[in-house]
Amino acid sequence: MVPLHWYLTLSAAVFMIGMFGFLTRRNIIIMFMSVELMLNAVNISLVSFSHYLQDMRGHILVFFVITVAAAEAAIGLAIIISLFRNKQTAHVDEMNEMKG
Amino acid sequence: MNSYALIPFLPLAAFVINILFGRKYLKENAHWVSILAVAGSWVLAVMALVDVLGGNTINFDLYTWMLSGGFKVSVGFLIDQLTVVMLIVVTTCSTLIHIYSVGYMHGDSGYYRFFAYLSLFTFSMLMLVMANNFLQLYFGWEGVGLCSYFLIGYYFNKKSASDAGKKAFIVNRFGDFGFGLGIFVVFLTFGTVYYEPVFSQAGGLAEATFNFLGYDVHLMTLIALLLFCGSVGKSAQIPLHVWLPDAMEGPTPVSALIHAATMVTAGVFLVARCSPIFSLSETALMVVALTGAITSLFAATIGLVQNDLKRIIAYSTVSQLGYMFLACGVGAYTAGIFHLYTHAFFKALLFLCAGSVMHAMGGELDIQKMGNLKKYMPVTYMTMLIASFSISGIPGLAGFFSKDEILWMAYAGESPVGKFVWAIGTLVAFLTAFYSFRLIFLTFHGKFRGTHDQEHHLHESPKSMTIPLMLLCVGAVAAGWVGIPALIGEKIGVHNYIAEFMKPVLGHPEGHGTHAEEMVVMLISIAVGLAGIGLAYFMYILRPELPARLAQQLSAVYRVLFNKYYVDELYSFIIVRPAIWIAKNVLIGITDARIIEAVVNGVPSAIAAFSSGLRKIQTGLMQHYATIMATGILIIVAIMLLR
Amino acid sequence: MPIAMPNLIPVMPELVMTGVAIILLMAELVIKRKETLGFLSLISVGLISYLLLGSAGTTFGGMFVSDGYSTFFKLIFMANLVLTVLISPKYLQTMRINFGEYYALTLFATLGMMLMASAADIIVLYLGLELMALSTYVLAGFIRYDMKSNEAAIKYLLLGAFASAILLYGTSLIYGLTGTTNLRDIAVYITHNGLAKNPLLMVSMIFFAVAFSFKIAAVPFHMWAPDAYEGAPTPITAFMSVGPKAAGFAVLGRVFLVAFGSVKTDWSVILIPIAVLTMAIGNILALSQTNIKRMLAYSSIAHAGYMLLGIIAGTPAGISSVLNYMFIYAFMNIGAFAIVIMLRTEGFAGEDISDYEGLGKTHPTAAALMLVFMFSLTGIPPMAGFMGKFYLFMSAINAGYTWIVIVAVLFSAISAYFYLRIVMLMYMKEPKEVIQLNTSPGIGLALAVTVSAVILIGILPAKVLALAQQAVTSF
Amino acid sequence: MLQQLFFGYYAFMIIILSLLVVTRGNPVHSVMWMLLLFFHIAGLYLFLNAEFIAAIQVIVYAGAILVLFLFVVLLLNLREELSLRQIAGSWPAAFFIVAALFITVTAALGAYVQGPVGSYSIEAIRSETHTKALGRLLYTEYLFPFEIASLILLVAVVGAVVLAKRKLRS
Repeated sequence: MVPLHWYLTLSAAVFMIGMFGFLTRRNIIIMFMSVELMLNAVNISLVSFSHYLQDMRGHILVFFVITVAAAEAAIGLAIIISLFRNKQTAHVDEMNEMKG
Repeated sequence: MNSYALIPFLPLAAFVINILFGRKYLKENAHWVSILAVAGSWVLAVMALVDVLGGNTINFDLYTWMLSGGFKVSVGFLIDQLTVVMLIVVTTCSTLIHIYSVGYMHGDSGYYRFFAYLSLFTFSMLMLVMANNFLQLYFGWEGVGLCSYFLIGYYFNKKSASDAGKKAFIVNRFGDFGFGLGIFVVFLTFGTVYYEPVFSQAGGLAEATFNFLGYDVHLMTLIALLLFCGSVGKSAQIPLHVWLPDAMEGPTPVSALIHAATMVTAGVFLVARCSPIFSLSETALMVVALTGAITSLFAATIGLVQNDLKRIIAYSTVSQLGYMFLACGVGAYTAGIFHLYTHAFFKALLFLCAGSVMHAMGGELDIQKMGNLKKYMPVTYMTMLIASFSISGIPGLAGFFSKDEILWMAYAGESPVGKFVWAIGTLVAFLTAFYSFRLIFLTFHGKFRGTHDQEHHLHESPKSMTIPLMLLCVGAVAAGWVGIPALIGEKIGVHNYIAEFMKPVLGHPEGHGTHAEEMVVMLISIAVGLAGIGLAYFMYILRPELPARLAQQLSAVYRVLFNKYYVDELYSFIIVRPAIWIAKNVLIGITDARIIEAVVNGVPSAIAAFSSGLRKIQTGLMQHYATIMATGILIIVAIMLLR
Repeated sequence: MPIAMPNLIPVMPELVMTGVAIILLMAELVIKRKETLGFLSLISVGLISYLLLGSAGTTFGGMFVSDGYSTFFKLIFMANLVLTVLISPKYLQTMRINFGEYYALTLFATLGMMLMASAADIIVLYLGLELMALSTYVLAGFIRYDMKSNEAAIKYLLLGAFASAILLYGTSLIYGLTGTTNLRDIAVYITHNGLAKNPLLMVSMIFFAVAFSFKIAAVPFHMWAPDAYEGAPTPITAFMSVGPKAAGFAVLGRVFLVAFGSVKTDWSVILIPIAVLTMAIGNILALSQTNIKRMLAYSSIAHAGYMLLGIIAGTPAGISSVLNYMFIYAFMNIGAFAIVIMLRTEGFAGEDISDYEGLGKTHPTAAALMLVFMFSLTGIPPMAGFMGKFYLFMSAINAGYTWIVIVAVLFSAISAYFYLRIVMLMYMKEPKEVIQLNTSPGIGLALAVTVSAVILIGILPAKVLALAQQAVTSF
Repeated sequence: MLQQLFFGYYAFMIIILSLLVVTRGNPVHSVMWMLLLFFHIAGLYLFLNAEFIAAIQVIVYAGAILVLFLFVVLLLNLREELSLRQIAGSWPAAFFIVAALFITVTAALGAYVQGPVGSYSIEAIRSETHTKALGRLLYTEYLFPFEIASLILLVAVVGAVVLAKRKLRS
């Protein structure tokens, strides 16, 4: 039997790697993928909690998280496309017209 | 909701309507809205009077503005005997003066604005007298002050008018500071600002003291004196009297309504309203009595030699207000309020007559340039004459009864300074009669001394002006009949109604004197009144050259009086000029030392510099935003877990 | 297996909202005048508000609760929606983005807020939050040809997704600890099993605090707000500055006082520095702004700081004063934005603070209205903003947080500087150029509503406060 | 032991793949590594008796979302993209923050106390099959969130169309 802690630590590690990507990557699409990574980390912990608590709520929540992630990706990528049309880049550095 | 709540709000509605629609739509008809509203308030005030006469006092909260813990601020009305008297005075004078203004302000470019302010003033004054708590009183107090400020400076293109407005505003700040502090101390002491609990608990704290810098301060004396500061400012008592004569720069109806009949009496009203507090402090009462007595003498002597028609009446007002304080100070609050009530009629009448004269003379105010006006303006003459008889205390007229009541209560009351202030009061009665008739004789009798043009132009004022004069004249004659002293009343079968009426709120101390003494006091007051009139007749009708000679012989005294004891100059010397000097030299000196700059400009600019620096954190880059969020999370997690 | 029909009365307002939004989406295809859609949504708001008043109850197995608290917030959302719809059409025409989906999306966003306010289960809370957020992302990026609008949308979206991930991580931890996602069950489990001191519970709670702080734009999780507010279409800025913030407070209040009620001492330790920082950064940075939308963005950050005081107090008086303040804030803030919108004309942004110079001379009415809103935002009596602040601060003092209130008063004094600067520019400066106002009956109506609300609530605050106090008794 | 070995493999691969996703310079490579990562996560779900979740992980995440990402990545000018610096210069600071967070959170994980055990034991799920159990719950107990999720998808469709498709200037 694999202890729950292993899963939780794995989840935390993936979450933090995702966060690291979000903090450091300069390409919007990769930043987006980093967020997806964080969501996947949450899903891992939810599914493992569900398994160990013998409960279905975690699975239900994961189902919704994936749905929302899909919706978020659709909108996010649509925004990136319209951004790309105005300014031929997906680079965050170019996106500081507003600051201060 | 109680319909009496409409009393102040009708004028407020008139104000709102006039200010919103006056300029474009109402224009020449602006007065209708205001007059109807004020008349409506008058009707309701009479209904309230009937109600109170029937033995009801009404105390209700209209709505609570805020309530937090023990601190409650609400609009609430207390309608008792004192309030009702004030209501009648305010609404009656206000209505008549509104009507008078129709004629007086006719053709003025800011017609609607004038009526709007007048209505706003009426609203504030009614809020002031109807309040059932100190905060609302303060609201009304500042409200009337603000309206007064607007209306004094009504002819804002005229420098003297806007200066006078500013002066009134600044001088009143001194008084209101004390007043505000007083309300604060009331709140600290009683935990509430409502009259009812404050006054009922005041008795229990009669001996309370608190230690301030090593001195034991008597709490009630402190509160009373702080509140009295407000009175001194608003009612133009020494040393804050300087603004009232200057306030005459405003339109005459304003002088009549605000600076004679109503607003300036708010100070007296305040003392009467807080009589449960004042009565607990002998010191405070003595201060009130002496301030009143000295002011009345001081102002009356100045009035003797002034030549400006409205200023004479203004000094007369200051003097009469002093009388009222004198009454309150000897514990005769009823007499003070009674005098307030009769004074409102004859003084408003005097001002309106003055306005009528100005109207005829084309704005001329110097009585040395008038004369023989009785021929041209009989109504004005007759009414002003009656008003002057009334203020001089001629038996049977309103002023006689109230003045006599005050003098008798001063003489026979328990106040340690009673006899002294009685003597001053009697002297002032003589002076009052003298300068009042000096005014009448110089204005209406003798030969006309103005220009030919003016003489040609002389005419009686229109009906809308003379009718209020006549109505007020009725008041100046008959208003006193509700307070006929027992001495006379017993013989003709009437009571001193007003004293009985007011007894539940103000009490009615009995004089400690015999009937004979009372008779003597009364006769003396009649005698000095007649003497004053006689002297004026002698000096200005029989021997018109005498005043100039006297002025020459007593030139030192004359100059002091003519220059109003140099108080304005004194203030200019000890307050205004040093203030300007300090502003000019010291402040600039410190600015050079960059202290003020550091404090005044430095703090905002330091914050601004800090702000500009801080702005750099907001780089516009998402990773930085996320990094700061993550740092925030880390710090919070670390704090919470390592705690 | 028999399936019992759930009680639909409590969700009736939400159902109607959904229906209307879908009808709008379809009607968009046939209706050429897009303002008609706005008008339709206004009518629906009337119906929904009516339904709201009779919607009390719990349904869907305790996942959705309609109580006084949620109803009060939903009324704020309705006011927010109505005012936004009123100020939008002219702006959309001016900016040539007059698409019908705009109205449907504002409705969906509002629906998300309503679900958040009513959520008694973290799953519903999360989905409501995402519904609101996704609709708002699209609305923020609605001016597709404008780089600033794109930038606002992408920043809001990415940082919002980041915050959602944190929220979900917190959710997964609390689920693992308590085996449930129902807020009340969580509270019960925590108290019965002595979890109050568990470090993992702390971490979970912190993650919730962070995610909600993001939604209400509290420092240091506020960074998205100025950029998103500046770039978004102005009516949406107004919408975002009230709706999502109110919804954020709704869930913050419910989650922290219901689910984490037993660890109040711990979360107030977290929220106090956040509140102080929020007031400080919001007010100080607003000082040096030159763009009015950005200034109002920082101002809205600062106001979130004030409102946090009520949550920190945690007493019924504190929560009700938050509700009260949010209600007042909705009117005064949208009112100010309505003026900003009026200055926008084709080819003239009117977003620079210096554009307000001399407005008192050229457009006295607009200037007077702006003055009222600025006074109210500063908290000068008798405007409503004063009453709101007064009750907030009093509740915090009564709960024993006097020193934070002193800090709050200090920062609110600083705030006077930048609010009154606008007033000063309007009245003390000469107009540089003649500015045309882009008015419409809708904006006029919105301004009339907001200004009368600001003044009336200032003079007669008791009604709203009583409603707010009544609203918190249910929880 | 076998289980632990399996877990070891998956955990190792997931972490390595995650690191590859966030550190690769070429966005196309990142997407490809992520695809592989998602398959591994799906494998982990199977391991945890969540077949349906594993299936949608592959179908929705890998099949739909990632492909969408790939489309967009390919829209970009890759050559120019590759010439730019991909990782912010401040990455050590970010690394420190994230590492510190990881340490604190894992330290807190040590305090985990098992929550209450529910009725969906492994056997119960096996007898009903995971898909059926989840479906039944979604359409009964969780009908309400399920409907909200449908609205979210609707908003996503409408939003994507508004932002990306419509012609400018109506």
